[in-house]
Amino acid sequence: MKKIEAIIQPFKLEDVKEALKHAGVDGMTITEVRGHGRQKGHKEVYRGQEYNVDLLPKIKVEIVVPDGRLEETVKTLADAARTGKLGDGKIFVTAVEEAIRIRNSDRGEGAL
Amino acid sequence: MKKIEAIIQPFKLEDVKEALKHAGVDGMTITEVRGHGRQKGHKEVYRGQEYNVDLLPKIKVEIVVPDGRLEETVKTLADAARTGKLGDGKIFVTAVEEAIRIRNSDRGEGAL
Amino acid sequence: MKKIEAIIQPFKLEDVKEALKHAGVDGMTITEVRGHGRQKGHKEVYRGQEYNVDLLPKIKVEIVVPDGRLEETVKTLADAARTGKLGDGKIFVTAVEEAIRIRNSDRGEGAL
Amino acid sequence: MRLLVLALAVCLITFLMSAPAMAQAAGAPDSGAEKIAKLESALASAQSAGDNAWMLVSAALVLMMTGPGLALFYGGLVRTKNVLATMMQSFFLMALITVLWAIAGYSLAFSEGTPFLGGAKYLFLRGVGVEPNADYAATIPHQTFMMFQLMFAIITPALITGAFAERIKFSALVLFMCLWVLIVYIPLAHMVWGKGGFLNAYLGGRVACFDFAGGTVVHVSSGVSALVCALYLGKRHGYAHEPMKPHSVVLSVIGACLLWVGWFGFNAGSALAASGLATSAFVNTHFAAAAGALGWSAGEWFRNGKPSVLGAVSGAVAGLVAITPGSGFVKPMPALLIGLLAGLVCFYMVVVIKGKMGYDDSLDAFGVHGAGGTLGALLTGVFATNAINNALKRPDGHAVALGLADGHPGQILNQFWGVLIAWVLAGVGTWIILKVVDLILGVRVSREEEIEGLDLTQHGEEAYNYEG
Amino acid sequence: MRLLVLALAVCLITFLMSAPAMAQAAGAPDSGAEKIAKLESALASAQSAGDNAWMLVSAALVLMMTGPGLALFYGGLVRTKNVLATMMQSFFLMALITVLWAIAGYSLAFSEGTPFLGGAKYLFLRGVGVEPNADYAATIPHQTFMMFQLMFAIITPALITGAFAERIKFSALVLFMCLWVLIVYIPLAHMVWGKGGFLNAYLGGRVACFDFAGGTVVHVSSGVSALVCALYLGKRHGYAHEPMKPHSVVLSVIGACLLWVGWFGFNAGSALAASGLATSAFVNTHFAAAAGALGWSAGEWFRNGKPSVLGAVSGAVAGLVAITPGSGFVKPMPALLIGLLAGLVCFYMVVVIKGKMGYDDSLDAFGVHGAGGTLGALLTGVFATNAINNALKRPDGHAVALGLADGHPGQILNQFWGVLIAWVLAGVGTWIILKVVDLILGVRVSREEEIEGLDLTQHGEEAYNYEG
Amino acid sequence: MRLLVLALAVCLITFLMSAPAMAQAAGAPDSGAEKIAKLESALASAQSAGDNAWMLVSAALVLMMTGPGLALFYGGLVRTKNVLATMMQSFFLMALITVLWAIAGYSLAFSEGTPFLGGAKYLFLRGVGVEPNADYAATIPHQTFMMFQLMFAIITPALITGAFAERIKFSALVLFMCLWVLIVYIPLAHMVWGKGGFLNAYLGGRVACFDFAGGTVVHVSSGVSALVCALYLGKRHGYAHEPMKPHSVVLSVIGACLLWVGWFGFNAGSALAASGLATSAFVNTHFAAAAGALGWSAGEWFRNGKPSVLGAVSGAVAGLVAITPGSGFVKPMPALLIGLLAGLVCFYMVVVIKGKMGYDDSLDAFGVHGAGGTLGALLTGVFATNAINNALKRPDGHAVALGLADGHPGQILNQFWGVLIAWVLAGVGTWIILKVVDLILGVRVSREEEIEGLDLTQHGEEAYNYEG
Ligand SMILES: Nc1ncnc2c1ncn2[C@@H]1O[C@H](COP(=O)(O)OP(=O)(O)O)[C@@H](O)[C@H]1O
Ligand SMILES: Nc1ncnc2c1ncn2[C@@H]1O[C@H](COP(=O)(O)OP(=O)(O)O)[C@@H](O)[C@H]1O
Ligand SMILES: Nc1ncnc2c1ncn2[C@@H]1O[C@H](COP(=O)(O)OP(=O)(O)O)[C@@H](O)[C@H]1O
Repeated sequence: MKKIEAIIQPFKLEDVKEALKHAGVDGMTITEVRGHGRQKGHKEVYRGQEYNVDLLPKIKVEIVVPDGRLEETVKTLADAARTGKLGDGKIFVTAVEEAIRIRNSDRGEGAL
Repeated sequence: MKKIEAIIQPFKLEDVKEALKHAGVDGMTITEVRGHGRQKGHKEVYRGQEYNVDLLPKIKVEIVVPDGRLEETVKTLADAARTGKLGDGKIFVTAVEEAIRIRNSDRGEGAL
Repeated sequence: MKKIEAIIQPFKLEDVKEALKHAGVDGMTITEVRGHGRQKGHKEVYRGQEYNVDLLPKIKVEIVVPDGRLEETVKTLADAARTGKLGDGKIFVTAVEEAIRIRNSDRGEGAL
Repeated sequence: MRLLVLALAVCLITFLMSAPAMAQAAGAPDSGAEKIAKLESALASAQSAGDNAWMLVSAALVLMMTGPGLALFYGGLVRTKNVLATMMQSFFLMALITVLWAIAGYSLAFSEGTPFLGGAKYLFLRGVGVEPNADYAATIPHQTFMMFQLMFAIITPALITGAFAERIKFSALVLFMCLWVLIVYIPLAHMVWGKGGFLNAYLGGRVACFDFAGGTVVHVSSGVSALVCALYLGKRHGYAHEPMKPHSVVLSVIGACLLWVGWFGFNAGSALAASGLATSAFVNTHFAAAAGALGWSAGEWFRNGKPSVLGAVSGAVAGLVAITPGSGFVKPMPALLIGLLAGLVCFYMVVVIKGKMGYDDSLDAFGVHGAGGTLGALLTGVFATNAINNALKRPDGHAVALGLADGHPGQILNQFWGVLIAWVLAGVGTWIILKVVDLILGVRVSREEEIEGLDLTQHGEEAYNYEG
Repeated sequence: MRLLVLALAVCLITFLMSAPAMAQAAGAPDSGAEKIAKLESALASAQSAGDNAWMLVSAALVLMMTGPGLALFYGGLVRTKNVLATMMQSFFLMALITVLWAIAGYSLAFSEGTPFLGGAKYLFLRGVGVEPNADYAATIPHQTFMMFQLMFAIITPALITGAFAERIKFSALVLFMCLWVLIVYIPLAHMVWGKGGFLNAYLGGRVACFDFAGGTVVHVSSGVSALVCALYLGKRHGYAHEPMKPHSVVLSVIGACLLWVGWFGFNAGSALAASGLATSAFVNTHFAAAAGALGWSAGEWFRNGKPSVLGAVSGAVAGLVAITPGSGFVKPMPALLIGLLAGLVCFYMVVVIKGKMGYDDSLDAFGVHGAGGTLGALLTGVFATNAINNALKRPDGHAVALGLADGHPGQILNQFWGVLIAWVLAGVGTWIILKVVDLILGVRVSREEEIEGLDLTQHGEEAYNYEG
Repeated sequence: MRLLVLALAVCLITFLMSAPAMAQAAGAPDSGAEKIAKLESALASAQSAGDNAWMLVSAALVLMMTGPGLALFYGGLVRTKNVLATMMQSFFLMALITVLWAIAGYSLAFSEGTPFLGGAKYLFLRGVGVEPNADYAATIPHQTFMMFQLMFAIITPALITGAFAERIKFSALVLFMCLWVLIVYIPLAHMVWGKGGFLNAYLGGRVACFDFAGGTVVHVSSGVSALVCALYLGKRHGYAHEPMKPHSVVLSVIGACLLWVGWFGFNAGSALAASGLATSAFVNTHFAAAAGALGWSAGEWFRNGKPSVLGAVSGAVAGLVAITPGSGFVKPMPALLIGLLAGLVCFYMVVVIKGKMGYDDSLDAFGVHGAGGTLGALLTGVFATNAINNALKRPDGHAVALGLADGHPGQILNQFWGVLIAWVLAGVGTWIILKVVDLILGVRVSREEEIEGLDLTQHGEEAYNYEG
């Protein structure tokens, strides 16, 4: 099994969710994160105190899929999340050794 | 070392924490996440605008353990988090190559 | 590629960010998490109801680097995050199999 | 003949000479009297303007106590998943009780009837117009009085919601509150404040119980009912195991501040005029709130080594509760004392006693309003003095001795009777209503609903959607 | 001769004997008259104190409706990234319109001019001092009246901001609002409330349209303008696709409560005195708000199986809107009815009609204020009665029949004319102003700015920085 | 003899004929005088009702400024970990200063004593009842005056808390504030407002300094003390390195709005009656706030390319501060000007000067209150005019020329003396008190506590527990 970890633009979440649903991917976990990268941040001023905000709000989407569905899922996700502008984000893939469904202790790909 | 990543129901956090403490697991990191899976969401209506909320609040518990303690920890965690209903969550296990304790630069299992 | 996952003290974030910038590490993703470990928590009392808060606010910093930059990055990060006190946090290193830049579908180390 | 002519002439002349005087004299009083009558009526209007200005403001302030005041105070104390439901309980009562009051509530509480319940005279507010009702308040429109009283009838049931927060079914709440206002609040209000009410010291009651602004009617009644509710509903799922920290102490502090400010309308408004008595009540209210905050803080500082913000605001509310019945009867220094005692006693009730008794009065409606109200009602018997409030006259025109401070220790007993009646009526009444509502609708949500939270399950909403 | 002497003596004695009487008579009236004159002036001062106290409070309450009231109500309904910009739209108007009003606005609205626009008499508030202006309010300083009216001129444009929330350019908003107040609000206010205004029932208008506190001037005008704005600006990016849940219903509930409380100043303050009429308006206001909340909640309970908190507070606002024009004209029971109808109608407008029509009136300024205001203005024609408001007299001194309830069905037509004029002026005026502003500055932010949020792009700030 | 009889008869008849006139004349004045006396007393009561209504409301409004107003304004500006501690600093002062005031504060400030400090006459509020104290306010209960002044004594020290937010020990704060009120505030209040005070223009002061509502007493004193505190305590750990963004600008906007609304009580209440002067102060207050918001926003728009919400509300507060001393002395157009200048000057102080000087006045208590108060006090000398406030009479009954606007440039010097005394007293007094408190308790928390936050370390609570 593989874990797909995508950092995307928050306003793309709805599109990504829909695309994944269409592609038959149901399980996912999302986290609100902030990211730093090539995309430049913005300036905020509070009573003369300037802050260069370079940690921008992003959404992290985590999906664990059977090896066989990896490529398709990555592609679906990336296509849906793409705007073509700096800051669109990254996808990282890591290996998952085991998955357990808490409800009934199912293990492996069947647990997804 | 292995990383145990469990997505659980928020109201089960207290039970999980206690069970892990009993099992001698001390270190853990938790994150508020939202999850999508088999558990169906709910409808919210704001001034006639309907939203089908299918990202439900979950807690992600991350624990890095020495290989030898993996099974026991997973079992303890799963047992404590189980209600038997849809939405109980998943546990994913991945390999951790190195651990460093920032305080004193200890490395490896000793750093946990 | 490796993923460096550091759990640090929130008030050290600024120092860590600066140190990493100096070291030429640009991309990173941070998450607000709460951690449990050796550092003892504190007591809160609300109308006589006592709570022992043992999940303390931490910041998780995630950085994916080419293998070659792993050690340097870990060191930089750890040095900047260190106060020498309990609760300074941990760094975990895992293997990343693939990285994709959503914007242009670049893959591998070039996508970082 | 000449003499006669002469005499007549003299008379005539003299008469004519004095005629202007007479004319003036005859005219002046007439037009003066008219003018004075006009002045008198203009004066009534001017007096009414001042008093009505204050009473309209007071009514607005008391409404502000419920919403947003209490809605925030309670809303901040619950968990995120229940904040809207908790605020709704206050807000919906603002609407619900208003309609009830317009239709029948005011009449049953304030028209003449038996010593225990009013009559039907004012149903649908017939006859409740802008002419003052001299029995209650001679200088303000009757409707102003009706409206001011309505605001009390709104906040009292809203206070109870603190006891069953985080676990009551909304439909059950609606039914419960309708019945509670009719069966507990209105009879009590009639007894204490209604003309001919059993406990009304001023308008022909049998037992002269002093309750200036609602120690028994508002606080004892709601506090005791809250205790019964907490016992009947049982503890929240996970109580004392899972953390149930206030989701936003900030909201509670805002709410408490608004309660403090609004309470000036509550207590000083109960003078029903912008008079010196209103000022007295205003001062006492403020002093007791301040001392209550210090009292609770001192308790915490001593017990925990640090005073909490939630403690300070809770103490202020406790002080406000306790001064309510005596606010128009006691002097400023006793008001400080009453507040201080209330802060300490309610702190002890909430922190020590509740823990020992083990009931789950989620937001401490009993510990603060029940205990504080009872304490305040009794202390009113101690400190009430005709140096502050001399409205009650003996047949010879002298002011009646009020409390122990005036050398009338018997008043404490009177106060005790008032408190006892309120305890019994609230306790028994609430229990019966809960039973009935439970049979019809069920009072408590299911375990699943409780875990998911009342906001979603009862109202289909979430309070915060920050990520949007 | 003796006789003559005698006669004179008699006269003299008699005169002397009556002299004291005369002296007294002559003296008494004089000093009495003086005293009475003094009393009369003191009375005017006392009357003014009461009325001015109420009116200053009312002015403060109406300001509180805009900030923090409306700022919170609207601010809670938008997404996190736009909350500050939304609050700013209300807050900035508090500043902007004030200066406009001081310089020219008040004069153009309230000095005599044509039936459609006032004159230049009061430019820079020349001649607007503390002496009462008897045309408008004989017992309060002219400046108090000017200030009270200013608060209305502030909240009305602020209501519109609900329609273009989350997508308007701030600079465009500033220009738009200046023009809108000058071109739409001030003429309408003059027509309805200004001396000699076309629709002014009391001061020489041609069509006697009753609008006690601003059903047409405030709510129809802002609501209809909001609709035009929503249509002109188009939908928000992602509307009906992305979730646009209110980021904090808690803020909206607080805001709604403050609106409710502040509305007492708005409506009861429109009596311009702390009179019985003020009390009437106060009661009606409260009753309509309560019934409105119940109406909307009933609609939701029926349609969705559960009443929402946002629905309840929206219903209260709808009730408040609808009672505004009639608050000083109708009896309490009709006020309940008007509120109930408003709750139901606005619920239907917002939930059913808006969905069908498909425009994006982000915060339902039209659905609530446009629809509710129109409904209320027409119902005023039905329920207005001289039993509540008898200020309008026939030449023979009898009170004029007001609405259908008084047997004067023609009033409904009058009301219709008022509403129509307001619709047309607001609709056409707003459209033109939008066109002009769009040409000069562009009204809508870019797609990128909209996605990033107005807080950052228009003001360089973020509302919440919890992680700090 | 016949003649005599005749003469007597004539006299008698004539007398009898005029008797009724006499009787009437004799009777009428008597009963008229009585009635007039009654009327006069009733009139005093009516006048008092109106004035007292306004003053009670004003007192409530000023309390609302501190809590929740200032608590929110400041609470929003700090980081999440310090919000409760910051709100507590305001809230606790509401309690603490009240008790201090009741015991000794009021007496030391307002009973007669030396030109620099009052006496012991009113200790424990002996003799402070509901009878008016004609020296200060002839138409309202003495206690109302005492209470109104108390609210000022509460908010003034609360303003200072902005300077040492996020790093002061709570116990040190309590001690510091007790001493500060006794040593700085009370003497200054006595000098400016107390009978026989050194700077009191109305009651026998040597230097006639005009300070209608507290430019020197409240704002200069707190602002300058804030500067000293900021310098003494040093910068927050991480200042100018770590981000210290306001954790919730939303809270600050709510707070600023409540400050604005409450300020009507502060300034217009300082007329101590619901008079035309109150209206003047009300208008000036509102105008200056509006212009201040525009001024600061203009500064930001020019400097940063966009106006911020925090800037707009800060500007409003600056305008309010600056108009405070002159609110009852100047005309509306100068009020606009004063507000505008204050907005610009305080913007410059906070954004440019503070940055250059490098002290860490966390919430800009000095930049806004110190600078704005000084500016306002001096400008009062420029624009004060007896066209607005003619209470000060020459022996010949003519109103005294007040400021430069009345052709009395010397007043600016008088104002300067007032400001100077306030600066010196506040500066030196605060420094000494800080030294003493530091010796006894230590004023600043440890570095660890500062990092963990004051909420946890000083009060054992967290403001938000959303995840609950
Ligand atoms: N090396 C990295 N490790 C972890 N997260 C990264 C890394 N580089 C980028 N990110 C995440 O991806 C987001 C987008 O990256 P950015 O460089 O701004 O745009 P792009 O991916 O289009 O070049 C960042 O905000 C950050 O959250
Ligand atoms: N494939 C997946 N990848 C990542 N997270 C998942 C995946 N499947 C489920 N989850 C997480 O687990 C949670 C529970 O899953 P769900 O299917 O609702 O219940 P169950 O695990 O009992 O079948 C989800 O809300 C989601 O957070
Ligand atoms: N075994 C573990 N698995 C995951 N996270 C851990 C583990 N141990 C510690 N952590 C994280 O590291 C943080 C610091 O750990 P702690 O034991 O308090 O201090 P130290 O690392 O200095 O010994 C914890 O709060 C937790 O977030």
